[in-house]
Amino acid sequence: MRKKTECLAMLLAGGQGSRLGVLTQNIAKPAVPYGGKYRIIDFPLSNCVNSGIETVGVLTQYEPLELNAYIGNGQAWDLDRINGGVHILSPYQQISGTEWYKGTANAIYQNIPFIERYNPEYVAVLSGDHIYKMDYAKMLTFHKERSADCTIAMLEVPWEEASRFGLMILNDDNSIAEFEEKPEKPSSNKASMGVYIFTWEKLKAYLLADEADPDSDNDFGKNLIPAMHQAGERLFAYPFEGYWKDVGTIDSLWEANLDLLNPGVDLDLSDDNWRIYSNNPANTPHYIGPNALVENSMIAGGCRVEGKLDYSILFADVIVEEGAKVEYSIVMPGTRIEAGAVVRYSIVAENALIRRGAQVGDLPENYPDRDLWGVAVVGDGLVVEKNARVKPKEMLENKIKEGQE
Amino acid sequence: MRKKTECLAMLLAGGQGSRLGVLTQNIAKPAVPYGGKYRIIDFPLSNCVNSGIETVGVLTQYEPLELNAYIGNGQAWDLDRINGGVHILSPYQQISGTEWYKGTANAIYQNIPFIERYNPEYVAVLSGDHIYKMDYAKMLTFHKERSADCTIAMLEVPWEEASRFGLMILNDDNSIAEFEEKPEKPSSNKASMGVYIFTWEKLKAYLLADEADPDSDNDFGKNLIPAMHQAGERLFAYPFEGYWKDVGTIDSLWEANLDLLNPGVDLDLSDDNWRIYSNNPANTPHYIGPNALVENSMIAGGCRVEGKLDYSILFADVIVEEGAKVEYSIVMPGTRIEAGAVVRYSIVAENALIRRGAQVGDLPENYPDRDLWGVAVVGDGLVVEKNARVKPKEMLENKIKEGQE
Amino acid sequence: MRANNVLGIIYSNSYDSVLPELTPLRAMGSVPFAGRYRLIDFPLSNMVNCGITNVGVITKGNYRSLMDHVGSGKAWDLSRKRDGLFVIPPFSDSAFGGEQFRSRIEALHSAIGFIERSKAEYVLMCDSNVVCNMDFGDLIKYHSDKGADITLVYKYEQAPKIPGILTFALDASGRVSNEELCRCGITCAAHSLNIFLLRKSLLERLLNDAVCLGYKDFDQDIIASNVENLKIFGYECDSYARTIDSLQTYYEINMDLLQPDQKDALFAPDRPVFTKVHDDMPSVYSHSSNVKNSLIADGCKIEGQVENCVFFRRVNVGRGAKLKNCVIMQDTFIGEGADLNCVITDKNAVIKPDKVLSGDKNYPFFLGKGIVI
Amino acid sequence: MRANNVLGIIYSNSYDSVLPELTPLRAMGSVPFAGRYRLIDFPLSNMVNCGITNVGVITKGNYRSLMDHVGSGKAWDLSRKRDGLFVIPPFSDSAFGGEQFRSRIEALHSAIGFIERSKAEYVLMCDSNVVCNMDFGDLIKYHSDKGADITLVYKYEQAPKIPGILTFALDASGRVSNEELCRCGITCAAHSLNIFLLRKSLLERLLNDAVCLGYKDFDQDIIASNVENLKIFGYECDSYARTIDSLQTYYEINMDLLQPDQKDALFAPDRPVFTKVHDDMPSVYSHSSNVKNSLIADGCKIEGQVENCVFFRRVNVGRGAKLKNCVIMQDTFIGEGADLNCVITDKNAVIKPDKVLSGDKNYPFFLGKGIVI
Repeated sequence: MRKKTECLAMLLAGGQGSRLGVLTQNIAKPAVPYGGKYRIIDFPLSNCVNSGIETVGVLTQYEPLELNAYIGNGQAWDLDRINGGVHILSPYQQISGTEWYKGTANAIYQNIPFIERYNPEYVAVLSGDHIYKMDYAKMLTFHKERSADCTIAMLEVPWEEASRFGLMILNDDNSIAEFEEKPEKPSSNKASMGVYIFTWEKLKAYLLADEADPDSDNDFGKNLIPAMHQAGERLFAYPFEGYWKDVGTIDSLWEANLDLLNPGVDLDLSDDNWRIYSNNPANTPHYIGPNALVENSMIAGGCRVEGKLDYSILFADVIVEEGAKVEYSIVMPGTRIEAGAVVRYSIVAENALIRRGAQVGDLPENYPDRDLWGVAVVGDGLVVEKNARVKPKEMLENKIKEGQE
Repeated sequence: MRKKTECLAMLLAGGQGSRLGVLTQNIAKPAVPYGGKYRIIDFPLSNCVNSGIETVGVLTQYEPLELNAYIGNGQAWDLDRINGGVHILSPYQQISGTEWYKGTANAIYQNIPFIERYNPEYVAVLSGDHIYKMDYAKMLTFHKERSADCTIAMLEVPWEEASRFGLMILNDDNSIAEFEEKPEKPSSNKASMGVYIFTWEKLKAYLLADEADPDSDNDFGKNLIPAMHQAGERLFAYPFEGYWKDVGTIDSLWEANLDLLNPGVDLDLSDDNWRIYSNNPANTPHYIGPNALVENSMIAGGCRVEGKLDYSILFADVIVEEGAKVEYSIVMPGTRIEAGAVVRYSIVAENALIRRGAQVGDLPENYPDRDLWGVAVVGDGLVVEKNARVKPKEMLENKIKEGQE
Repeated sequence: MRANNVLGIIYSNSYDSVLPELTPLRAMGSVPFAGRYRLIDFPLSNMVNCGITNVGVITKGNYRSLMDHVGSGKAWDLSRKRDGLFVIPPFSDSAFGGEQFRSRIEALHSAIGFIERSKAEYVLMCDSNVVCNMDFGDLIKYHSDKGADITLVYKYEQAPKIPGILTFALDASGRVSNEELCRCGITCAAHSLNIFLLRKSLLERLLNDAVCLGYKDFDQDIIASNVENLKIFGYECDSYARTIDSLQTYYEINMDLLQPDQKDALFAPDRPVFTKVHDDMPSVYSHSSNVKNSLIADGCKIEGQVENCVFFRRVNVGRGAKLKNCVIMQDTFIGEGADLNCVITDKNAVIKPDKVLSGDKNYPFFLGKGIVI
Repeated sequence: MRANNVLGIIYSNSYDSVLPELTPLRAMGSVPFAGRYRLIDFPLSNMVNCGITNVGVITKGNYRSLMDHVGSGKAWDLSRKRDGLFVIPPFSDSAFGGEQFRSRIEALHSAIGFIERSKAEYVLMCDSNVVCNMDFGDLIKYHSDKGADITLVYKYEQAPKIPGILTFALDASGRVSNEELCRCGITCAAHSLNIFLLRKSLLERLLNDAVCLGYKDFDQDIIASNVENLKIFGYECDSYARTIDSLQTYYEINMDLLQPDQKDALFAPDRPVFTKVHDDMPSVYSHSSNVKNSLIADGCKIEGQVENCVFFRRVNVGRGAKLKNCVIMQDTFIGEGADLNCVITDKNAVIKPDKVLSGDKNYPFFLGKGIVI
């Protein structure tokens, strides 16, 4: 007989993340690199293991190869457990037929047998595209103390941004009075973080009901949680304070990275009591050359920096040659920036090659019409030829021709 | 840069195994229990690890839950590797669209990116429903010595059974002259064991060609290998000697189990140099009661035997109460056989309950018309009520009513 | 407190001296027991089952077979990046003049670095010669409910014949009371199972004091002498617990497991006992076998008669051999026609055909490791 | 022969005595090196990269930090059910009167049980004080092509200043020739890197003979005296290999890695050097930092000036501090305005603000573990 698991987590990693364009052409969004050595999924996974949740299902049906390879047997997050551990759950065939995940709720529905194997009392449902450090164990205690059926993690956002979020209006006891989905005129600034804890018995009943409803989109936010609310179940909001960022767009991904260089931002990745784990290849300490100039930057292992670096983040094994300049940019693993190339306000994906004299991105001050300016992106494995130019806001998907001197 | 892998294995575990009826209602065929503590997939997996192949893809799209849980992180087979190890590969969505595995060749085709991650020189393609011990390393040496493009493991079968197999007609140098698929009048008794080694470069080319052919069924035996043969590639047969059994039917599964009790059968599971690994729960030594009578049998951990046992195999945690009788039968984990129940010539699946006085199966000698006789099967979790009867050849799928005294 | 807030400490060499037959080449913790286990499996599984994820195993000498058995801790799911299982080898501790530790205080002090590094708030200590299956979660709750400084687990019954075992009286609240504290070991008494739970900071303080003051005896100098200063509570173990104090009790406890109620009590289904997996095939019984009232591990091949026996892995019993009341350890080979009664064999023993060996139930015959007779 | 047919043996305590500054609390194998490594990572990775899956690490004393570092062997993918990594603790070996082993022969003999249990046909032995990255696959092939009994790896250059290091001459075929065998250690010579490959059965025989005859010196009594009887071949290491024979060479070898060609030779991309993963964040450079020609591991925070330095994990350099030609080990804290030249700090050292420390390139200043200055 399998022992009861108090709480397991289901991580919704399915999204193609199309707003990230070339960065998610071949990889699922949770596998997008972040912060010099991490990938987005490191945050929810590390949060789980640090919170004592040792059974995690990762739900994905889109390009799981890279994600699979990255997660491997879970060892990097201490999730290579004999019972539990991390499991990637793709759709499969049953005698009764087969289907792809129709929505977030359906994805969980299809994996009810997986969940039941572990006989959990509570299930945490997490989304896989946020950067934050959070102790789910505290949220679970909150959930249990209130005998809640569903607890939603909640963050107070600036009023001017509130309309971009799913909002909650609360009663005095933190129970949820009303939901507002991205309203034009928000009457609350309490946003849902996409982190839920459910009492499993209740969740299961609503998953079955939701699946039986042919009109449902099988989505947590749109269907299942409103249904619970309507039926008068005990829904509570758990207040969270701290850094939390959705990295669903190029701009927010770029910002979230540079946040790490801002001492005023409350996201400490060096906290030994809440380590963020990641799966990294064997690489050496990085090397800073005799004529390099490095300021306000973060550099991962295996890099060789001989040029100038300012307000930038280099992932593993990046080479910045002498005379190259990288500013306000994110450079993902294995990319090489040749002498004389200039990379500014850009995200350069993995294994790209920026050749001599090329210019990627530009300063915002050169664009009086700010609508024309934005972060430039170079897709993975691409070559930006000699003296070629990648304009601000451009998203390079194919090889670019050699430019004019 | 990832190191080159000499040889990786792709295990075709996709089959629903419908000829095994209730035994594969909820589990994929490779997860069917065998031999007291094993499951069918333990054999190819153990063969791989004993042969030095440490990267194995298990291809499945049918009910992978049990298989997933059984394989876990691969630790039981020493396949919880940082690079490589065992990976369950289900179909997934790509930008270009999505599809289920259409055939054996298509299943490999869809996982070309997985294979290429490991940069192998050779790929072994194994089927997941045979019981045998085989050193694939020797077969690989054979393959390399002959600079073969494809090597097929081959077994000489009795002539009278040859027509049930895919056969090969060989030249003197063991190269393959001709294939015969289950011919009525076989001109060879050299059968394919469903174990292939391909030079990856060649296999990849033929996979791409096969996929491009709209008329192909995308099957190894029907399409891809004949295509290689026609094109004049170097196809060889690797002669294997030893025990090899397809366990695709109830009768062959029953026989293959009882083969373990036959000292004349060449299948030694106690060989320390070729261990068959399996994933087993923590259970105690089994207990034989003061009035038990046990002969010619095999008993796994956690069992309690107080009744009579002859020519039978008990899996883990089976209880045979005092006064119960089990003969020529296979009893899978967690099943309980109450006092006075008689189980003969049967396969009883996991967690079944055979109540007092019930009779499952019967002796062949009681059936002068042998067509009416056969192995009885009780599906998993079922209860055979007091004094009820499961007739020979019957396959019990639902609860059975209480019988008359 | 959450159990992962508790650091487990196991003495692998506890009372090696009471079982000299089985411990010349191994620590108490790696003594084989009950067909497929080693003694350390019991405290380890108890800890893991209540959610403890950080365990230190303190060793002294002869711990190679112990290291071999526990390996990386995978079998107990304690192979972890953070926390997990650590074997703490002896260390030349300058506090004791460079010699290896002799007493429990010295042993703990030698592991003080490991203890200090742990982020746990509490420490739970166990010995290896106590075979028990108990819910440490209940113990932890008891400790916290009582507001105890130290909780020690006891059994009320005849105390084992171990020199210096702690016996004591308790007041109505369960607190160990000063006046009746005594050290006897003959009649029924509340005697310590040497399972202690206390705050890590308290342990560190007590240890440092003890070392400064030259204390040697944990029971006397730390527990007994602090009965008034500290709130020391007793927690009665109401589940299976037996203490091995001699080869004789070792034999008896093995034999008692042939009683289904004893076996079910030790191997409680909701608190499984984990051990290293060996991938032996299931045991095989031939036509000529006749086995009654016995516990048989995997990998045995039985062609003879067996009654009231405990068999470890891969025991081979030839045709016509007769075994009664025996504990036969792994890879023992019993030749055809041999006749054994009340015999304990250590690993890899070989009994040649037709040999007759007989001990007594009160004084079993012991055959050492690898002996060919 | 397939590499998984080779058993690896690493001496973790090889020549501890030549590096007394760094080995009072650790074995040679766990001496930190090159920013994120320990010396044992190099022989271990070499073995793993050529496909060896069974490695025994022979230990003597002070091996807790070594056990902590290698753990279950996961970092080298050597955490296995079968084979994998084994730390072999010292064992009171009766052949040496119960004392811990002193010589290489005694060390090997003390691990003889481990060696005998292995199913490998060959044994490859390495020391921990040799920093090298070589393809043992080529060595194995050479051994087999030559039909050698023993192959030893050598470098032709100035021999390290290690007492008793073996230097020798080779004949045209590569065989170690008798007459020119000598023990010097001053001028350029073919000197042994103490990497030996031989058949396991031969090693077992040589060891048993050596113990019977009371031999103590592996090089002299086993290698040198068998030059005629056995086919002993030398294999020249043409890849990176440096032997640590003093704190001075330790410093030099670290510093040499600031030359990109040296670093690229040691960290050959197709033979990665694996080490325990620590999950530190990438290093952060502030506005006021100025770093030149340095090797910086993860987790550092740099606000000062750094030139020609090797930094281990989590080094903290305050504003205005100046470091030149230093090797700074993990968790060292350099206060604001401190000025260091040619300094080696062991772990957890603290340099208070404005302190000035200066050694010489030929005689670096060494600051012990945890020293606050």
